[in-house]
Amino acid sequence: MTDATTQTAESGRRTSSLYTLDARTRRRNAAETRFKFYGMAAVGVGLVFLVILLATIIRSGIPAFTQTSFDLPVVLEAEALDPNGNRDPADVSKVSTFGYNPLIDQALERLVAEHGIETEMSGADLRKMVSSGAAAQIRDTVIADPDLIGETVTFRVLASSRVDGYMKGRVTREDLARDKNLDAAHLDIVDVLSEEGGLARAFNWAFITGSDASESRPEQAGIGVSMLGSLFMMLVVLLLALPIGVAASIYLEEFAPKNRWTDLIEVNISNLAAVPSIVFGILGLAVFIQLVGLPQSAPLVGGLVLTLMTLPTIIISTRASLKAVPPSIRDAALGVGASKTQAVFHHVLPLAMPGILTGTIIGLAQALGETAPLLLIGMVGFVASNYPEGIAEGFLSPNSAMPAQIYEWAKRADPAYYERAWGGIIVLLLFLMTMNIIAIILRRRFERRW
Amino acid sequence: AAARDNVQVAGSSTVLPYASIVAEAFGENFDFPTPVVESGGSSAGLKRFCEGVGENTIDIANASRAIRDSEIEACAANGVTDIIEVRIGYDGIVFASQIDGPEFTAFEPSDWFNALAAELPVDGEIVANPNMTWADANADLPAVEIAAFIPGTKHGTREVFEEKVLLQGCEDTGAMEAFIASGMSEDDAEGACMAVRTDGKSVDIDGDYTETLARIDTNPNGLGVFGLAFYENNTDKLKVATMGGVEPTTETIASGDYPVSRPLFFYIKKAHIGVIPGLKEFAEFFVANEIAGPSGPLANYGLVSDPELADTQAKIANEETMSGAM
Amino acid sequence: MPVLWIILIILALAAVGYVMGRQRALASAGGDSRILHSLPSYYGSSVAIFTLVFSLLVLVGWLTIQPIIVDNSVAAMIPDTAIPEASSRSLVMSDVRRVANGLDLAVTGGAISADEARAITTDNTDIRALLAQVGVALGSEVSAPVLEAAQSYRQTSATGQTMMTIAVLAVAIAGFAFAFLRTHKDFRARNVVETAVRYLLIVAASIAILTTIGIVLSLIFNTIEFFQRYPADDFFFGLIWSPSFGGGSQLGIIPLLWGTLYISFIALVVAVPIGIFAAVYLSEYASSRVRSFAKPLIEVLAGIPTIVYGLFALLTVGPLLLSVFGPDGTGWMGAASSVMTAGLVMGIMLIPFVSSLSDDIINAVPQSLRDGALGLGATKSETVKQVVLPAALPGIVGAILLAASRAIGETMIVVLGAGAAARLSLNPFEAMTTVTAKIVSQLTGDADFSSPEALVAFSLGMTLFVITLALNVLALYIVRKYREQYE
Amino acid sequence: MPMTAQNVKNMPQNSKISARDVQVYYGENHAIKDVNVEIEDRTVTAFIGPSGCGKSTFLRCLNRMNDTIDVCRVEGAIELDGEDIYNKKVDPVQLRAKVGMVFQKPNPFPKSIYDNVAYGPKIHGLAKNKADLDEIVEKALRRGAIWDEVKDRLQAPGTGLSGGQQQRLCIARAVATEPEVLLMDEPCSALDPIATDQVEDLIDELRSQYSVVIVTHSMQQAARVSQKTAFFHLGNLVEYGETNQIFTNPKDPRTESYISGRIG
Amino acid sequence: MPMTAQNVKNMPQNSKISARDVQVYYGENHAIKDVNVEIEDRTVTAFIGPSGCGKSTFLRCLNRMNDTIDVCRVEGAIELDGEDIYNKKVDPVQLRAKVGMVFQKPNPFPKSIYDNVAYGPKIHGLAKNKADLDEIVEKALRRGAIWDEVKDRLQAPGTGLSGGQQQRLCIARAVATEPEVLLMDEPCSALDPIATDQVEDLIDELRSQYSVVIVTHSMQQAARVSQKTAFFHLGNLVEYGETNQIFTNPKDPRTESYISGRIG
Ligand SMILES: Nc1ncnc2c1ncn2[C@@H]1O[C@H](COP(=O)(O)OP(=O)(O)OP(=O)(O)O)[C@@H](O)[C@H]1O
Ligand SMILES: Nc1ncnc2c1ncn2[C@@H]1O[C@H](COP(=O)(O)OP(=O)(O)OP(=O)(O)O)[C@@H](O)[C@H]1O
Ligand SMILES: [Mg+2]
Ligand SMILES: [Mg+2]
Repeated sequence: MTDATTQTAESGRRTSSLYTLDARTRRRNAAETRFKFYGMAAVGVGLVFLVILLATIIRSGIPAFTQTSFDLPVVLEAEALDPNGNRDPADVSKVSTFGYNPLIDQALERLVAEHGIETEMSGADLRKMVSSGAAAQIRDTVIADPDLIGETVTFRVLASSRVDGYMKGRVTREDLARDKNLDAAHLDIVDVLSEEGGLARAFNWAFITGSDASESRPEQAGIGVSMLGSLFMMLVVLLLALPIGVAASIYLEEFAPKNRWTDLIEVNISNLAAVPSIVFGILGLAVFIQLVGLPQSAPLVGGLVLTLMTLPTIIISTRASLKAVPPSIRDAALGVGASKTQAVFHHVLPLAMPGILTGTIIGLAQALGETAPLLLIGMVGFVASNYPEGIAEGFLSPNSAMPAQIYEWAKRADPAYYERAWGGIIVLLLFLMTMNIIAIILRRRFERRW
Repeated sequence: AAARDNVQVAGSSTVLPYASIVAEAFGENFDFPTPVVESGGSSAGLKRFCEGVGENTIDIANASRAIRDSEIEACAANGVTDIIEVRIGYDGIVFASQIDGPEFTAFEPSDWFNALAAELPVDGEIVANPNMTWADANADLPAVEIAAFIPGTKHGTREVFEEKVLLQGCEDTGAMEAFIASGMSEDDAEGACMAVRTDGKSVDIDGDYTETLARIDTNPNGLGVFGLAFYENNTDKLKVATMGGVEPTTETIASGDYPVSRPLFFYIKKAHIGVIPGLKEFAEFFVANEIAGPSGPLANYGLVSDPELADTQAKIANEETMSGAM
Repeated sequence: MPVLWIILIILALAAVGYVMGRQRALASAGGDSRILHSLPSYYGSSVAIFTLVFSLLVLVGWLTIQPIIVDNSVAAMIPDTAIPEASSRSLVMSDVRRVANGLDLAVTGGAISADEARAITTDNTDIRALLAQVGVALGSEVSAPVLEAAQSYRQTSATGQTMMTIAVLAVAIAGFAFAFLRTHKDFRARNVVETAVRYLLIVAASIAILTTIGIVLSLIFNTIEFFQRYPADDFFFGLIWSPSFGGGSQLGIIPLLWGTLYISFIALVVAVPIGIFAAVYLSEYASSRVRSFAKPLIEVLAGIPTIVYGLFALLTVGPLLLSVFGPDGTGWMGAASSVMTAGLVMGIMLIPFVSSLSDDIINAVPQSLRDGALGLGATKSETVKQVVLPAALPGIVGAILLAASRAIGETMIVVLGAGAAARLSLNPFEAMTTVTAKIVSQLTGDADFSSPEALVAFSLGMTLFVITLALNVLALYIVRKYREQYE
Repeated sequence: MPMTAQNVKNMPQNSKISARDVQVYYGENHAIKDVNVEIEDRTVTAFIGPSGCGKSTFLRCLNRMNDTIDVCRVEGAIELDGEDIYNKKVDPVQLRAKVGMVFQKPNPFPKSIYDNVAYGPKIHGLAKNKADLDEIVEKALRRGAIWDEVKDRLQAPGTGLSGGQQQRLCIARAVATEPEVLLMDEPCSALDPIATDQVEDLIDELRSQYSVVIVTHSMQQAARVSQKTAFFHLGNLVEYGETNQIFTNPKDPRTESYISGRIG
Repeated sequence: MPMTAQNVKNMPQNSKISARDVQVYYGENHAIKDVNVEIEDRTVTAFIGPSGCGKSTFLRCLNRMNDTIDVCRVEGAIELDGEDIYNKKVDPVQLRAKVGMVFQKPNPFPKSIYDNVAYGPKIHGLAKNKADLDEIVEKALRRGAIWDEVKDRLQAPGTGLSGGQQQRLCIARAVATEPEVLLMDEPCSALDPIATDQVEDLIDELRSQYSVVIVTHSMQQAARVSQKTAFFHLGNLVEYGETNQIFTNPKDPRTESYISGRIG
């Protein structure tokens, strides 16, 4: 360095005060501020979209959580329900749900008359106001307790989806102009009933606990059973994907010799992540159902398929975070005589935990929301069964899953299903957050800098 | 493997609503468990149906079209030889626009052909479709931009639309002859009749009717193709168009006055009857008068009930298999 | 003995083995664990492992093979005459199994005694009614040969079950004894346990390979069938995708591939910068409180079902873009569905894939590196850009690959946001579609399942598989080249 | 005699950095207590004291590297050329450009050796072009006494060097940015005597223009290179003065004990 | 006089570790060339040599820590108690339990101080119970000359210690497992003279039962603690012999130059 340059450099410095930023620093600070701003904006963008999406979901889904129903006193006529008069359940059950419709018609006529409403509609017309599930509901009660026959029992029966929609403001009188499912005249009755009691809108537990219903009675559909389906699937996924994924990553990252073979596996795994999920469905159908002979529509199979689909996500994130653990930690452990296995399990893995948990969170979220592979193994459609009896049934008996249920509902014609689909999404997200909360807390525990 | 005790149904998503209504009622009224009805399309349903006989194959395949010969062959190759074909009724296909949109009350198949064909004969020459508004296609129609949302090529509805509307229109307008006259073979001419323009005036919908509805919701001029049942459940948002002057209802379709409809089917694997509990009962229940009859829940929901239902019932009772398969 | 019991017994045996192995090891060292080669727990574990592993293998093997053998032997018993026309032996067998299961249930349920069950015939009992009582529904009346077969099925199964119990327990005990006797202070128990662990890890890793093989196998036959019906040239180099039911479809993959790449590209252009900036902000700038709620919240984006994004694209983003770029705006856009619509929305969905994982990786970069840069007078952003991010590169690339994979595999958003039109165009405001969306739609469509229109789904899947494989190889190569290993 | 704010004021006015009543806490742990010190310009100041007494901590205060440690809290005033460096207006980035640092644990970037050294000059815009930068890098590596060893592998990663090489690389990296004050935390701990010599020569050379603060455990080294010495003990600055005086005639008994090897 | 396999054979038969014709390559870089050495039992051997000459590399060969570096390749034979440690049958884990190591850069686990030290004894089953373990930890920390400083904060993270404290923690961690051979790579580089003294005492104490290899840049330290000294230069073992002899009467001119401070 020549004297001249030192001089200038030096004198240049001496004059610069710390309190005043020189041009270059100002420029760099501006870049810094911009950078930070971009970061904030990025987080902001994410959160804003989240809020928009959540707002949309909640706004559209909230109505699903209330439900209108009638309190309907039904005379359980003996001639109609038990012609033999012996109250034998076997005989009583010979009367099909269609046999109950006249009873409901009469009950409705009486109800209307009681409230002093004049109408020209026949009982069968009035029945459009109540869910077509009402007959089944009454029949089930009667079969369970045949002694009720001959008495008058007040049932809380669901209102039909149009009436429910009217109570929620979704359906207006004009809307019904060309609707053959309900007439404005019905609404007059509903107005009177809701004023004088006999019709009430209440929190819809059945939506959260119930099972799917056919297209003709959206008012009865619930997400409960499919939630169990999802739960059992997630159990399978969690119990298999997490340990297998972590084990595979550990092997590949820590133990496997670095050669073409392991490169192949590595590329393979990243490639599996890019395989469209429906292809996993094809695989699941071929392997688990046709080859192994597991039952169709079973959450176990769904869980296995989703496991395969989630594995790459968990493996990729686990490997990335294993890689990020500084080698000096491994050296330290090996240096005190720990075996490689011990070094990995005692030191490296805990440090890689945040990434593993992130992979799990994202993988499970993906698995929980996935429909396409379920399509091929029979979990999408009308899989309204009852609650499984016991754990084994839960894994093996036909069931749907929340996203499949939502997807189905979203396709159905009756607009009431649309509302339920969004309601289902709320439940799904709550389910997801509950499921993730443990992982999130754990992850915060493990997060540290060194 | 534990024995399966429920009936397993898969196939067309058009048949799914009806099948699920029946399955639900079946579960309520019988001691058998509620059948599982999967969606996934006629193709996938029949494919699984034809995979063979045995408990890990499905018992019934729903289809929005008749099974094809090649499929019957594939079935037979896998040992599925005895198939009972059941026609459950008809699905009306309707055209509807936004409730606040223009009214279409004068449709003829030819209008659709003129509006949507990729190429048209104009003054003896085959040119790319020049029509921009419906009025261009037919002066009686409103002069609004053509914006048709038609089912994607995966849908069975598309096939019906092509054959019963476009091809019909093509023949009606004489375009068919013009095509042949221009040197095309008959097959090519048919193909040309059914080719849909790709300049954005006609949009394929790969999703379902809810998607079509959503698109029409955001497009005042939009005109979509729906199933009758879907339309009937959404009369508050949709305004139906007539075809040949006839408004689609279950009655007009059943009587054949409204031209665009298609039969819906399901197929039973005969070998499974007697093995899978409740299979035959379910099938019989499906086509019973109180279910599939004109005043049954299926018709209520929008199925056009089959005038020849009694034959179908007898067919199931006798377990009559398809003649083609014998 | 029920399988559950067998498993419980060997588990118990293993637990005992653990304790005993431990004690024996300690005893051989005179109670001083320091003389032992390995920690006492390893001796215990090695006994437990020997007890468990082989017996479980036998159990699983037996459980897979026994039904096959029993089925075959019983199936052979059924006279041809007992098989109804058009039915098959396997169907009759499922009836046999159902009856056998029903009888078992009836016995355990107390409806009949074990002897009665053995003596039962179609003549003296209405078996269908009997089984209905215990909740087993039969499709039809039970014929004599079926009942006979069912009896023999029960018989053979029971014998098999007993043999299995004996075999499994014998193996368990043998393993136990072998490992227990080997237990000695110089025995390298840790190595044994770790070898077992290592095998476990290898098995886990090979599941990925098996999955790949499975995928290829489940696609390949139909792909071959497709190419027998449709010329490969037209498929790979065809510029037009227009399937139709009536045959004569043009099934060129190029427009689909182009759509896939275009949409994924736009999605990544959205997700990668936002994701990385978010990750950087969260890990380097945000206070730990902000981070602790912002990160999980952003992750919720990954959990929202894609149908919601699809609807969001269809109902909100599409019309919004249309109002800006549509006929009333710049005029580039004809309809609400476009590559841009789907890409943007997909990008939003992918943000957490990039941000969360990158955040973890960035967080794992040692502080000393940051100190090094800061100590030179670098600003925080310079530190991040030039030191931290390069050090975290492999992980970030992993995250991006994951996001890209997800983008390629997504359907719902594409169907609702990008439309169903297969088109080759550079204009991002036109509707296009992707390979995956078409796989789903052709697979779930109504076409003839043995037609090229349906089979094409499989070859699309196969082709996509091969292409992504190539892209991954490229990515691996790039990462290798630019990787910076800290410490 | 403890150093108080009072008698610091009376010190010569050639001060580059002056610290007054500096307290540093790591959470609850009070690591630096009431430290007052004037670090002179064009002088080498040595910080000595037993391990864990707070030398590094105090050193990191001087260019605000402690900002990066969450639990660390600094109180009191530290002035550089009469300006409070903890003032809100001060940009730590600009400060650190003026006050360079060599860390106790060598921390090369996981980049090439060349990039390690070129990093500082690049961000401060010290080089006009590539040739310029090459020259700066070479000069810095030469000053860091490592040029000969790495000149053939400038593109090899800095993390693949031996411990002592990494340390010298970090020294080269720090001098490449030409800071006015150079803080060196045990810069020769991993160096052999000859390399140590060369680094000491460098320090001597730097002294002609800059001020250097060096932490060292070697009394000999402190005596050789420094003009001023500060002795820390349990977080206190026990004694500060001319190196000669401290080593020959310490005022505080603790200093004496330490120098003669009796307390640690 | 270069050391060859021939004249190594003639060395005293008290050898603990013997290395023959050891070559180490980092990729293309030939870092250790033809090294032959016999490290004796119950002896402190010092490795000296200029920075980057391969001391750490060779040290890491002795307990196969080089296995963890992908690019590193070791050739030749190294025997511990007459058994080839690179033999397939040898379990490196067992080897490392016998041959402990203190790394050049302190690398405490990001765990508590207690856990850092307790880890080795735990995995080797050296403690019967908690009290036992506490005792081992305390003893190790005392031997590492750090007990007084950390006894009140055993549960604080080891990474929050000062540089010298971390170094001593690592020494404590290594001795806690009671290895037969202890390899120490510049264990006192960050330590003040008193702590250095204490560590040297420890080394002396260890010598009564174990053998210790120490890398140091301080000739004084080598002279003080070691009985044997090996001088490395550019990857070669230039001279190996009694410490006394090496320092007073080196045979190789390079050794002499290094000791007298002429080559680096
Ligand atoms: N991981 C590595 N990758 C590549 N080269 C390396 C690696 N580690 C060390 N080297 C090279 O090997 C040679 C010997 O290094 P080593 O660490 O053994 O030196 P050393 O004698 O310990 O020096 P010091 O006293 O500076 O620690 C050096 O030239 C160094 O650059
Ligand atoms: N990051 C930290 N968190 C908590 N305490 C710390 C941290 N760094 C240092 N300390 C504590 O502060 C005190 C002073 O540490 P410092 O690093 O300044 O010591 P030092 O004088 O540099 O010692 P050495 O010579 O060993 O490097 C010590 O007691 C140390 O344990
Ligand atoms: Mg320090
Ligand atoms: Mg070294």
